[in-house]
Amino acid sequence: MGEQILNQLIWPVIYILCITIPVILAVAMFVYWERKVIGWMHVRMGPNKIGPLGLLQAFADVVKLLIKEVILPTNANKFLYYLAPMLALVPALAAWAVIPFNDKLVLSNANAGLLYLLAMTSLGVYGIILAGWASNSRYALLGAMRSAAQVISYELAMGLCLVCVLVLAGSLNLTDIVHAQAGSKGILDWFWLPLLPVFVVYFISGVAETNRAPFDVAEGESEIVAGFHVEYSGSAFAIFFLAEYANMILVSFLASILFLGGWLSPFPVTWGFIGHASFFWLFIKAFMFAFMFLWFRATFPRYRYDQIMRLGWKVFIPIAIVWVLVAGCMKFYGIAGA
Amino acid sequence: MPLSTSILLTIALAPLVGCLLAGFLGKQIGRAGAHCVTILGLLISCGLSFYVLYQIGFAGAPAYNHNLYTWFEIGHLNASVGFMIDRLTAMMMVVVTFVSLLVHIYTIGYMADDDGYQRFFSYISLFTFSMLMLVMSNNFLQLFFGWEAVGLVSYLLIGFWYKKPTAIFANLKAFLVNRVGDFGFLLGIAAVLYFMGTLDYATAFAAAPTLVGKTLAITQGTHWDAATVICILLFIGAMGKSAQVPLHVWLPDSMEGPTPISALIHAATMVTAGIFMVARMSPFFELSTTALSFVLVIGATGALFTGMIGIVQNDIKRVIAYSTLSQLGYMTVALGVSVYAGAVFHLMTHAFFKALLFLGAGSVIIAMHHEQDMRYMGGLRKYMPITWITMWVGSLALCAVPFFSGFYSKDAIIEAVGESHRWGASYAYFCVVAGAFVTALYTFRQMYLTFHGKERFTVVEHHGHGHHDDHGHHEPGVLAHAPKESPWVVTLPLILLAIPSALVGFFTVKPLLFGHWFGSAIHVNPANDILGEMGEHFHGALAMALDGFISLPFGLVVLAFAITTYIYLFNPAMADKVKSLLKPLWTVLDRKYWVDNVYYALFATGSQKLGRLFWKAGDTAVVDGVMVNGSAATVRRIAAGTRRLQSGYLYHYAFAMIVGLILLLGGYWLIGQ
Amino acid sequence: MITLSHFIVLGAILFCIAVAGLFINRKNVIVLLMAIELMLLAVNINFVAFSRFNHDVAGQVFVFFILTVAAAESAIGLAILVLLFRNRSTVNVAEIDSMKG
Amino acid sequence: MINLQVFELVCFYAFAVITVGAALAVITLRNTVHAVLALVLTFFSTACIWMLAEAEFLAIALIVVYVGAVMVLFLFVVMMLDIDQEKLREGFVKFLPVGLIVAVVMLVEMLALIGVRAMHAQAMGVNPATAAGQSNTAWLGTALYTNYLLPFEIAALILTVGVVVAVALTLRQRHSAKYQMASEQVSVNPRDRIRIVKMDAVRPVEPVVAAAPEQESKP
Repeated sequence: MGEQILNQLIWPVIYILCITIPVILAVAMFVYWERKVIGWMHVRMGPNKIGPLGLLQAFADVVKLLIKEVILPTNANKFLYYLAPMLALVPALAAWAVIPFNDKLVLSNANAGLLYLLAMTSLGVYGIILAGWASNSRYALLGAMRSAAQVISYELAMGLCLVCVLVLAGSLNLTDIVHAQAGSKGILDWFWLPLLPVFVVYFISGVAETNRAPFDVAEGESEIVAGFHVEYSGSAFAIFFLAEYANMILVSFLASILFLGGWLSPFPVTWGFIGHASFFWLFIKAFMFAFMFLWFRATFPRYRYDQIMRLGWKVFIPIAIVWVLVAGCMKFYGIAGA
Repeated sequence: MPLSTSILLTIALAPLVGCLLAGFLGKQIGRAGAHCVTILGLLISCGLSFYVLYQIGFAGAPAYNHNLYTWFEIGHLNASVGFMIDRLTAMMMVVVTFVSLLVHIYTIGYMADDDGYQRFFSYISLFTFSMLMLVMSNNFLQLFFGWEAVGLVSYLLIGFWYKKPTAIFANLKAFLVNRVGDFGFLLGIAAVLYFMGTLDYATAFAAAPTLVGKTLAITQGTHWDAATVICILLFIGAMGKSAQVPLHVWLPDSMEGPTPISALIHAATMVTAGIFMVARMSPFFELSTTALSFVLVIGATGALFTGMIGIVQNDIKRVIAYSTLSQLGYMTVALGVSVYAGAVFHLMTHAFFKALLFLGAGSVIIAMHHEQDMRYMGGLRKYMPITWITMWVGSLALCAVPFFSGFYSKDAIIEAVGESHRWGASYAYFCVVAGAFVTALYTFRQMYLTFHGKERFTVVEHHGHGHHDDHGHHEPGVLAHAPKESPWVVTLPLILLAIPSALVGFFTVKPLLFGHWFGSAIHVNPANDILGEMGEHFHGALAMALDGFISLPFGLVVLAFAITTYIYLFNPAMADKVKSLLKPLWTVLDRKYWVDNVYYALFATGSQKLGRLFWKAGDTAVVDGVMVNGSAATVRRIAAGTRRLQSGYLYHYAFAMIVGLILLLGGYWLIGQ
Repeated sequence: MITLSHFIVLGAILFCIAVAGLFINRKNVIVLLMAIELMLLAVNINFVAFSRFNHDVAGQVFVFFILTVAAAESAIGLAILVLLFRNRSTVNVAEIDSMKG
Repeated sequence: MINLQVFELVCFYAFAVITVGAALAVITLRNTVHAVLALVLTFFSTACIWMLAEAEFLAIALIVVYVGAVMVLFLFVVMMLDIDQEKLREGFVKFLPVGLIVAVVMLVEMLALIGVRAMHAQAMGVNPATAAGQSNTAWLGTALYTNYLLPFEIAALILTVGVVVAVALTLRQRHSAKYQMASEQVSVNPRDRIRIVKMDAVRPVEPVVAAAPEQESKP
């Protein structure tokens, strides 16, 4: 009896913690890294006061946020105002449940893992909308509307990109998808090659989906101050922050898994040590994508809102739809895919 | 040499082509174009008709009888279009196309100022085509087609001036009265089909003897002789078309149409279609003496009594119209005594001289600026000599003065009636002899009133000449210009018609009447062959004319001439005296025996009352009240109730659905128990 | 042990709640639409349950189509609602009675 | 020892209670936004119940389609329309008894029809998809793309039409907004905009003075 409780209740909780805590830590370090990178790109130093090389800056920020007062705006809907950050965070973390780090290391090797991911990412929009509405602020509501519309639009393009992947892989299971990219030629076997346009679309959609620059009109500082979370402060704001960065890291991991062969080595297996599959490869790839998020932010000017929507609906979705057909043909004629 | 099909087709279709061109392209080809194409068509048709007559009648070509086109077949019934050309047909074709051609030419002058110029030419060409189809037909169906088509054109042309209410009334009347006749005719054709099983002439005529002894039960338990029924039904059709008593009422009113039409359709050709038809059906009529007696009596009545009306008419065209009725009566009488050849002979001569008279009258009307009342004429002789002379020729022919063509045909008829022993023949003899007197009376009266005596019109010269085409004159007897002779296009046809009116009888009486020229086209029972008997006493046209001078009819004509000359030339006041003296008779004639009134009272008022009954009881009460408004009211009443259910509120509808669902579930549950 | 009845009863309860929702929220079109979605959900639960227990794929296929069509339906319904609000400035069913007989 | 079946039953009851409670909240909550969220919860817990019935694909589809898209639309509409909540609540209490009676009557009837006491003891048994050696998604997908291909395509058509209709209904041209029409700007003809006038460099001397008296002398 006790053993069963251990097996079915305690261990899963431990596993979940084993994923969420590193993710949260990663977010903290990612924030630090972002400020550093942008600083370097701006030819500045970035955070450098707290801890060696400013490494503890992120923790200092967290502490500051946690001890700040959470202000409830006048006439705000209290219940929803507090619910919204949690609704934003929960899907962001829950999505990690199906992310495989290598062959064995996965919390839930679900059959419909990809579907589950889609479902979770689609839930994220609730946090945004409710936050905007519950704040009882015009800026927040406008930001929420923009953001939600943007998220929903790019979710379509993203979903269609995923369809391309699963057409080639023939499975909704993420582990199987990675396995489907294994082969003797290393990097050339991965899906990014046959799905190159879709790969680009997917990653850009991911940037847009997380409301990151250059698609960050939802929180465009110069226009609507800070978007849906303009009224949030303290720990509530921290949670939104956490969710956003967790989502960025999630998108980076997903892009690596879906298009860049996950934990597979870019070199042919025959090349010995560096040809071995390892979750280090996954981390390297994910880090690369995460870096690109920062790079974009430091480089590109912000899109106008109608340009964003036009890009999503009139460029990405048609490309993705066409490539679904192309992928189907490639699969049918045995050019690519398992 | 047998006739070629293409020639016959050309004869029939040339007028049709002219009609279509003038009718549909009238605007494009203009007035001159319209009369050119139609007259060209008629010229071709007429010339070829003469050729056909020559071939058939004199060059010994065999009769032509072929089907050209099968319209449809239902079981054994074969409806086809075909031609049957024998001597009867050939003669009719010549008469039709010749008169029609002259009328076409005449129309150029007569209708010169009319807006419907092209339309008119189109119509008369269409008429010629229809009439040719009628006479050339080799079966009953095509005959009926032609029959109805000429009726249609007649209807259209009587109402040619469709803005004139009287014209519309007249064409409606003609149409309705003809419907009565056509109904009988259609029944007759149906009876032929019923007994013979075919509509083809040749087959039907060949099988005619089988009709003897067959009976038909029109009502339960009665036996009607089949031949009699068929013949009387067919003759009813002829009565309508040929304006026989009592279906004659439409013809005088048809004078509302333009005068060329009166000449062509209502004197020379269409109205004689009935005569032609009966002659063509002679194999049937010969089977039934009853039917022939019927024909005889009807014709004799028309010959005398309609002529009498002519005496009191003042309208120049109406006098001629009643004269036409009377002459048609003569022809019918001839048919009634089995002298078909005589009827057709009179048909031909009548066509010439009556067309001449009508066209002459038209010429007078032009000169009088569309004044038709003879009381405002007189003394026109010096203004229009050609018209005067030709009209006298036509009148003398009409009065059967010896040597003129009318004499030969009419005298033969009178003589034949005298010879006949058929039931009703003595009555008919009285009628035709008295009719000769009456004919002379109204003819001379008309001539005197029109051309002789004092001028009863005054000429007032207007400054402008713009009132020329004004049909409605302002004041009777007042003319804008002095009368003058008509243009050559009018007088030429008069002259061309005057020649046959005067001469054709003299040359053709021998072969047509006594020489069996028609051959097998006309069938006469040997027992009824009066012409044969008369032919034994015939010693040539000259002798016949000389004999005519001492005959009773001619005596009566001379008497009538004397009376009218005295009254109208020397003692004009006498006319009124006679009128007041014979006031009752005058009234009877002036009222046309009240036939129109009786018809109006009987049919028009009766049908009006019937219509009113149907309107009130059937339409207003039942259809409108019960069915239309009633159903609408019922719907409205139900809707008023159910409308309350349509509250427009969504939740009411949802409630209804839910209640229904609950009931359904409950019922299902109960059944399950 | 979960039985078929568990699902069906759940479906029935949901359906009846939706019906009650139709009645007590008779003025708010949005809630009415949501009640209808609830009804569809109840029906879908039954379909899924029967499919699962009768080993027949048709039930789930049917649910799939219902989801599809219902999504289209609510999209159009909401579009109409927006239009209605634009023109009449209300979503109150009690004020929308142009179809009154 | 935890009996798996009991665990499932407990889960079922838990989700069922959440579902029913959320559904009740949908129809009773005063605030429409809350009602929408309650409906989201209903869908969510229903999806979990479907998971228990091992209909994973539909469960996730329900979340993706309804929770992820349709209910967001609802939220959008509710938030954007300026709705007078109070007025819409009129008659709530008045119609509560009617609604309750109708619902209860119906429920009783339905339960009677189903036969609550008999409680069809049909256990879940083997998952048909597993029995066929496939995942639920593959099982459903195979059926959809083979036996139900035509309905599938018709559904696709319906969705397309739905999109078109929704756009067509709500699209409105704002006449107050000002746009740059690039095509018109490019295709403009210079002659429409400027007129080139040729003039003498020097103004000519006008002989008007001499002509004036002559005109006046005319009658």
